[in-house]
Amino acid sequence: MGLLSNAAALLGKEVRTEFRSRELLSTTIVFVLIVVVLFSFTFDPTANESHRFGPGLLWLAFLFAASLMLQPCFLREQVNDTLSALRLAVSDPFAIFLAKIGANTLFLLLTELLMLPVFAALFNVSFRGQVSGILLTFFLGSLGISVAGTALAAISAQARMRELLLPLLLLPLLAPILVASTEVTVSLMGPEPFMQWKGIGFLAVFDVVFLTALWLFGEYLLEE
Amino acid sequence: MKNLDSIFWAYILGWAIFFGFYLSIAKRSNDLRAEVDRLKKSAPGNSREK
Amino acid sequence: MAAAAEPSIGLRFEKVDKRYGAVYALRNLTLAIAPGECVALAGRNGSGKTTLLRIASCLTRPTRGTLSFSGVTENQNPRAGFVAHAAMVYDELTAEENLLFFAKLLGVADRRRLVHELLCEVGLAERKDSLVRTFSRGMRQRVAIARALLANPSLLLFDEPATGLDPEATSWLTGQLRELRDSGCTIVMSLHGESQVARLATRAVRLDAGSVVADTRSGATFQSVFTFAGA
Amino acid sequence: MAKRVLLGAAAVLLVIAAAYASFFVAPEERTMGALQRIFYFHVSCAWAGLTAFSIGFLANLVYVWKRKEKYDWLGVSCAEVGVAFTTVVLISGPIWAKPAWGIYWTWDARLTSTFILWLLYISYLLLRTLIEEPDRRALLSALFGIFAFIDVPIVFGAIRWWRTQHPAPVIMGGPNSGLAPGMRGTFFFAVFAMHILMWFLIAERYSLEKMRNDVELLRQEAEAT
Repeated sequence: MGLLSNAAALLGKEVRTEFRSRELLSTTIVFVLIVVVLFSFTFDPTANESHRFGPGLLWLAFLFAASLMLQPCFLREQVNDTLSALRLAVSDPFAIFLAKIGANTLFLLLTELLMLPVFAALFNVSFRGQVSGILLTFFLGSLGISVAGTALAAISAQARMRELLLPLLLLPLLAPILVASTEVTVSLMGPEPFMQWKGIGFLAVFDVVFLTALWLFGEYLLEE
Repeated sequence: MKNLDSIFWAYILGWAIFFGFYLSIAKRSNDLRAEVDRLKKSAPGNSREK
Repeated sequence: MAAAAEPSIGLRFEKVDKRYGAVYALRNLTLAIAPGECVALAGRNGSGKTTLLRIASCLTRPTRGTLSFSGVTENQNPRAGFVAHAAMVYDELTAEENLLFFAKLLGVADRRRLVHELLCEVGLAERKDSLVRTFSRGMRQRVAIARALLANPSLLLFDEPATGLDPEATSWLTGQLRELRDSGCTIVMSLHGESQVARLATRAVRLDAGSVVADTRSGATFQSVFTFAGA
Repeated sequence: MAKRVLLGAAAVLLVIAAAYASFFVAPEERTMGALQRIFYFHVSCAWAGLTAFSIGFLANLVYVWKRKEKYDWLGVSCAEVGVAFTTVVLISGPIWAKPAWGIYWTWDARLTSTFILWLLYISYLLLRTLIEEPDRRALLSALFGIFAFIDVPIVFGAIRWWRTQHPAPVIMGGPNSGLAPGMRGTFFFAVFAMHILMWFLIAERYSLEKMRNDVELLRQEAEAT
């Protein structure tokens, strides 16, 4: 069974179990909503240059949400030791990571898109006409978060204090994602929006670097 | 010259950190040596000579 | 029960150590199991039975020493069927969904028919649409056995399969194991003391502190292996 | 044992000599005057810190491959020494920046990536305290060490592209770009001295880690009887 077909089957299971309970998505969306609203309290919403620092706060909210949302990713697999069953069934352990990265990116993207209108209203930012650019940035940013986050979730699942440990390991690691995504989003939501292709390229480089690292070292993360 | 003392402080703090780090290593080593002696005393029969 | 089409698998542990920090779960263990044998592993808790099975299933790597398989093409994972204490199935999926999912992962052809057949054999046909979360210990064991048999393995590993089963489920388990043994499968199962399931074994091995201390193949009697009053 | 004492003595002497050189031997820098003399200490510590983390990164890679305990010991020793050096850099940096540019912190790419590097390796050391089983701890911390190290150049790139508003002054631009001959000699002597100190501290920390393992074995034996 090929890597991709294994990953597809696994992704199907991840999505089905999530949409059956929807517990992960609902908690993440509410968390981001709370963080964004709280952030908007910290400044005068009518300020005209809110488009300059609004996106930064938005991406910060996404990073916080992701560092909490990625917790159960491997903790769920410890129930009934299903992780061992997966490791026995798949031909390449990287398929497990691919599927979890896909699922996490999808859930993050869903949360981000649901938050976009709320953010625009609160921070009085317009993103008309730039939706495709924003979608691309959100996707690449979420992918970067998911790749690094899934790798570290596999590590923190095997340590004590794992609820606090994952944000601690993940947030400094995601510094480049925070800077790059914020910059691209700012230029997209500004008075005369333009696309920073340099930033998009940078995000893509981050994703590729960490995907390759995961491809090389992924199996050791799952090893007993 | 005001900024001369900022150099002075930078050097002092720097060396303090290095010395503090070395001290922490030395302290941890001594604790372990004491532990080794304690273990050796409590089970002299089978402990291998280090 | 589908006969084991492929040639049965033998396995050989060669001076295997498994160390967790300074604790040795397995120490210099050498054990050869021929294809088709049905081996019962006896030993106190912590004697290394579970570690041995997890290494045999390739879930865990030995710290030192080697594990080799015969009857398997070069470095191809033997895809052993492994039934452990944990059911290794998803609580939030139904019995059928679990089996279909793992069958898809294993790349089994004609999944629906095989899953339906297995569910009938393990006696879960009428509960196939209820979530595994609602299952009893015995029913979880049945789903786990069905999952282990999905890839039609010729090497089966059981970690204390009979514990927690009521008498009726135990006799069902004994029947299943007898069928598997007679179809030429190599079986290695760890058991907690003498039991109905143990009588199926063609060979018994006792582990203590991570090494083999008694083996019916080298002269010990079944009786002595199971009631070995080790020091 | 004597070799280590010798190394320690050499390290201390060299560091003092470097300090002496940076105050009295190196020529006065025209614009910043005496303030610039901290530069030798600050940048040599940064380089030594980075070297320590690089050795640690290699140790992590080899541990994942070879699974020998000594590489784990080397990895954690380099990480701790690297954190010590980086702490000095992060303290001496602002002390010097305040009088020179009137601000404590600049979004300079080097300083910021050093700060992220420092945070990552503090998390690395914290992670090690949260996993009991030695082999698991060694493997997982080695893997995190690898992910952390490859993140740093990316951080450096991100900051340099978007955050370095004012071009760094000539001296900070590139260590030997604006250096007069007299300065360059002192600078590389300071770098050499710091690397000897780094080597000494790594050796000390390594022997501590090795002793900790021996004690564990002894304790295990004591329990076994």
